[in-house]
Amino acid sequence: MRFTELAIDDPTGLIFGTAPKPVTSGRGLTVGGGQVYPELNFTLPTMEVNARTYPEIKEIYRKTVDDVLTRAAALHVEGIVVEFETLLEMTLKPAYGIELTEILVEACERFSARYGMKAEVRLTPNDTRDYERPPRMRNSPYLENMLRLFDEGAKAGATFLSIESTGGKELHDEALVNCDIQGVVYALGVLGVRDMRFLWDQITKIANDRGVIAGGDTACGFANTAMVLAEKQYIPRVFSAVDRAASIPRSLVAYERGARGPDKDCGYEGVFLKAIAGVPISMEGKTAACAHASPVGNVSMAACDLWSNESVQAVHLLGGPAPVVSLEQLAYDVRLLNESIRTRQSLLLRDMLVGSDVSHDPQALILAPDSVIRIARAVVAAGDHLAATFAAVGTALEIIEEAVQDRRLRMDPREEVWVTMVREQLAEIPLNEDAFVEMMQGRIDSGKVLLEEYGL
Amino acid sequence: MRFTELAIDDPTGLIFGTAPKPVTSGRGLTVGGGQVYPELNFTLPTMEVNARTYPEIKEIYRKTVDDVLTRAAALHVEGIVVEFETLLEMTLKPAYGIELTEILVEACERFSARYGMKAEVRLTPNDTRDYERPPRMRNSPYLENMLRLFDEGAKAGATFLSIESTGGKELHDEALVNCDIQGVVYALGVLGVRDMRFLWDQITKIANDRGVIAGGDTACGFANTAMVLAEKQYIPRVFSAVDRAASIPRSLVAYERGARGPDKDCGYEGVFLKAIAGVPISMEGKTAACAHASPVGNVSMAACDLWSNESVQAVHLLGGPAPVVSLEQLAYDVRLLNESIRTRQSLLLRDMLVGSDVSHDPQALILAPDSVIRIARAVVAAGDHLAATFAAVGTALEIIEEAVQDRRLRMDPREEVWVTMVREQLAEIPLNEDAFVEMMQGRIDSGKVLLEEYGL
Amino acid sequence: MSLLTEISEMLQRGKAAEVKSLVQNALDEGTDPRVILEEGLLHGMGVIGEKFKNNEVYVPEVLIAARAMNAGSEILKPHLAGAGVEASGTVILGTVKGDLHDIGKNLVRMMMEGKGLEVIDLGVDVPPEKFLEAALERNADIIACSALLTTTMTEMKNVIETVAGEGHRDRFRIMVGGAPVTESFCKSVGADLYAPDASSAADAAVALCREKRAG
Amino acid sequence: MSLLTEISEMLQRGKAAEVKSLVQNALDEGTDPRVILEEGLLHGMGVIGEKFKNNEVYVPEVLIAARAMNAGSEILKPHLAGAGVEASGTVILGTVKGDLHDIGKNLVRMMMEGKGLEVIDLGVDVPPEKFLEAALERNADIIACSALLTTTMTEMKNVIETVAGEGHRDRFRIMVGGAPVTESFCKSVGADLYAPDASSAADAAVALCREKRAG
Ligand SMILES: [Zn+2]
Ligand SMILES: [Zn+2]
Ligand SMILES: [Zn+2]
Repeated sequence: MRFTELAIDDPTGLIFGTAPKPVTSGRGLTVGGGQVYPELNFTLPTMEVNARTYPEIKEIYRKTVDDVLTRAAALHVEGIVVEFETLLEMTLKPAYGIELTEILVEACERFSARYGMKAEVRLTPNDTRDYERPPRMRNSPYLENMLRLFDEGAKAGATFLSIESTGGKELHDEALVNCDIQGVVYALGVLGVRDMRFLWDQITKIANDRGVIAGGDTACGFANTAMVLAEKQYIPRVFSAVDRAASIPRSLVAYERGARGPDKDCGYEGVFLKAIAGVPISMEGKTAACAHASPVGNVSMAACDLWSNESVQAVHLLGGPAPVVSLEQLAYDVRLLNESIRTRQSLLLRDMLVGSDVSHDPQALILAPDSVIRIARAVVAAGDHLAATFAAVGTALEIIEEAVQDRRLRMDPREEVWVTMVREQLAEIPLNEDAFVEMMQGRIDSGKVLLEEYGL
Repeated sequence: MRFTELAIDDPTGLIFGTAPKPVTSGRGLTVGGGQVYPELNFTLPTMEVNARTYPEIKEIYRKTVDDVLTRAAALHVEGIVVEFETLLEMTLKPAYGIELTEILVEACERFSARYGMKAEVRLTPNDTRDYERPPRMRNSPYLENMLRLFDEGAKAGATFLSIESTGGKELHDEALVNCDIQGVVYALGVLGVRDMRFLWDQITKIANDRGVIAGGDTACGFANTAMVLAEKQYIPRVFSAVDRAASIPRSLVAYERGARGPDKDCGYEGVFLKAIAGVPISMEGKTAACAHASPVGNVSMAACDLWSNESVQAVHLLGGPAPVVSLEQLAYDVRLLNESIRTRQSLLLRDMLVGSDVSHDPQALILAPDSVIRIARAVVAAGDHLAATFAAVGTALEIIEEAVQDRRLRMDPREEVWVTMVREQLAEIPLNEDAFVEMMQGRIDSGKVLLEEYGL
Repeated sequence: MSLLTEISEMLQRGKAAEVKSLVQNALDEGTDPRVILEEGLLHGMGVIGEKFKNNEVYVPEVLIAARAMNAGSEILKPHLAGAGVEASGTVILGTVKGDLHDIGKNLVRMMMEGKGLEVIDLGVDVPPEKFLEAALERNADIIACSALLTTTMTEMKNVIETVAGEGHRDRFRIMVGGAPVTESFCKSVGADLYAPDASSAADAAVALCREKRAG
Repeated sequence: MSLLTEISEMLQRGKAAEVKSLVQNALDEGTDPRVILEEGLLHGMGVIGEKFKNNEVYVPEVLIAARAMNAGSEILKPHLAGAGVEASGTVILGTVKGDLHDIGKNLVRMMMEGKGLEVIDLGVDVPPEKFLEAALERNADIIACSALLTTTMTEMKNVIETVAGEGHRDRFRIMVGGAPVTESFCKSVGADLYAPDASSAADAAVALCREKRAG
């Protein structure tokens, strides 16, 4: 564990707009330096991506980014990040991803020059290694093109590099639907951590070579899958909450390996990373309802430095293109945050945002600044990533149990038995990686998980 | 003028969640009684409305309202208004509108019974008299079916009755694109006022007979058209701002004739009506970006009692049906407002909402509580509706001029000349209805406006 | 300043009376009516149209210029007819059936006229047959349909089907526009062109007419 | 409590070992294997499925019950084959090409098996031809396609076209599902049925098979 102390050790210091280690782009956009900015992501309407449709796709990107930045200028938005999260085909064929990056960068440059706006592109190639079962994390035939897109995209002018990497997901999916906390800890705290090290050494090298900024990685395929399953009432909310906690050490690895932030929007574990590593973070909540429902619509805003819509398809709504609608909503959200900073009332606003959500759901509760600092403290106090994952889950469970006891948290009675079950299963995990690997050996289906691809 | 004093005469008292005269529904939903609730409106995706498509339309309404209320229950929403704004064909053929009202009412009852949620329907027939040129406001062949829909919809269980009536619109459209303030004052302060009296006597009678609540009327076709034109840079923003002010006496007439609120969402003039008549109001802002862009995304929240998405088509987004997405966004907005009330910080939050917008646009500036009380005071001090319309425009202009002078308002230099022009044209209006009618006589195209339909 | 430049300038400032008398002066001086039209009136409207496109002037300023242009055209028209000059294209314009919105449509008309096109404005709530009838009668180049409602935009399909049903689809170019209309909607109903705003509608109409008359 | 009720109860509680031995007991007692299947195993899964539909139990509880059912089925299968009993329908299930999401699909399989259908799970990233091949080989009633991405849901159309292209469209019912799929998408690609969740997918599949085998 590189981080053994907290960058923010008092809940009061964990607040939107300010990070201990702000990041400044080439055009002068400072994230975490006292202001919040919107981060806007859009994707294609329902359509195939291939050589035949590609000319139309380029037009959609070109027009949409122009529409979005035009509206941003009209609303006097001073800084913005446009996230380009690629679709499979755009990473398989990096030429697509690179050219689309160029289109977005050109628009950002043009609007920055014309309106004095600071607009930057975040490039997020998807983790194509996951498009093969079982995935070969280190020897994937897809790895080369994925890294090429990072490299050439950075060359094309992308300012921030991010990914939602998937190491361990092949095991985690099954652990989730079985509410198997041992599987979760193994997938995130052993496999995920190992793969993050492997991958982020390469991404930070590319960023450094190209002079751009390594943004960070989210456990989207893990803890957000859990959140979606919990919203559908497929798994208990408490399980999703501890799954989020379990993702912290895994996502922290990017910063141990040289990433600087801003952490990507869909990682709600970003608040913990901000407390631990001091990096600025992008967050998403109610204004990302266009992409998914969530139980953390307001509390997720409490410590954001960028505020994002996650992703919206470029379809038409009554008010215009859906990405422009998202931009407008984000811009007003951000205006409110910045006005509270200007009038020195930001802590009050933060506490309202937090207070409005925490009693409704354990997933919201663990994102409250008090909880974040307490869990983060347990993480940095642990000796290694496995112990840290274990400690994060255990501390999250404690926080939830206390709140239920004090009647500060509404919890479905059906959930209670799961708190006990998770606690019991957790207690069986040996805090030694070798021993844990040994223990899990019999439960791993070698047709689904290739341990050697994690150096095991 | 029935109201000669302000119900709220101090800007501090103009705040979300509380109205001097709250309104309580049969199921016990109190609007303006200390809490804010969401108001959700959805409409069909792009499709024709006819006998062939009607079965599918019913299914869409049935399924969508269920999806929306399911999500509302999951988010612990305690009260909600579902607005049903009819499409032309549903008013022309009241049987459609009535049956769809029944579908919505049935869902509201079912969810209210199952979750202890208080869900109510607002029925808003569209003003079909406008579907004929020139419109015959009093002798329209469409009038009967429109009133029948009000009556039978109330019988079917709609709790609130509203409309966006259009008296004077046939003149106002042209006045807008010509930036003709005399035409605007005539359309709203003379024709609009006269038609509101004619129409609202009938609507309040229906509401009283059926034991339901007359909600109010918005100048949507007037001042929101102006706002849209201003956003497109077709007309100056300052013109749209004074057009909003000019709509106040016109929309006030509903309350003079017995309506009780909540005023309808898309009337941003609602804040003035709350100050004058003390009625609770629905407002819309950033979360209605799905329906239209606006320069008042946050300030419009400052005094809302219901918070609305205006309208969204029942299309599919990544996160699910767009109406459910809207509901989720509204629910979190409302949670924040109510949390500030719970912690007695609501005035602080209100001031942040206001402060975040007012320097950006004159249309936002005149919705700030200080401006609202000042303009409302000028309205109630005027002897009649024409004088009140005149006073509202004049006072709004003053407020804008002062703010520009004090550099509290960003204004495009192109706009300045229009402030002067409006002031000059305004000064020419005689404050006597007969004289004004006389003066405008020569400018009214009798092929477009039938004055006798306004009792002139 | 030359008389033609003066006409253009006065038109841009919306001075109808001045434009009228200047056009008369130019005719009296023997200037070719086509030159007065092109380098005076249309030049002035071109400048205003460009400014509008670039958000430098508002609609009321365009409207007042358009009225000045009409004043000048009144004087010029008999002379143009005599010189055998005809419009560069004819457009049938209207808001579709069931839809009574006309602010956007009126703007499109103005912009098109400012580009020298002849525009037959059928008004609002126009049934499909009426579009076709007028197009045949005026031997038009373009049928342009406007809609503001998501429930009426589907009427555009009916217009196209009516034109096609009578076997005239190849004869007219069909343009669509209005707030809810998109490029993909345009394609899906089989229209020829979608224009996102009034200025580009006018530009596109001119290009369509040129292309149609050439090919 | 009768043996059959006990099988159903133990299955609901996910007790695989108990279910296994109870099924054996029932066979030993000479109970008709069809009755054990219907009134023991399928009854228990039916209860669990209903509870899941009503949000009374979570997926892990359904999974554990399904495992218990499989344990019981293992014992029962040879006897059923002997009695000439066949499944009430056969479903070819898979996530479409380019899409590797399987959580939803696996749930659907479980729910369908719990209704007594035979499910051939082709896994993820399944090309159109493979769906058809399997359906022909197993003489299936239904082809059920899952997709989680807006870019891959269009693959469903390819599945339908492949089946139709080979002249087999009438032979199989085609179901579609997954987060981005809607009723109107289902119609637009010409599928027979859209199911919004795993439980209703299973119910619908049973009904489709019954209808197909009847008609
Ligand atoms: Zn994500
Ligand atoms: Zn409205
Ligand atoms: Zn509305």
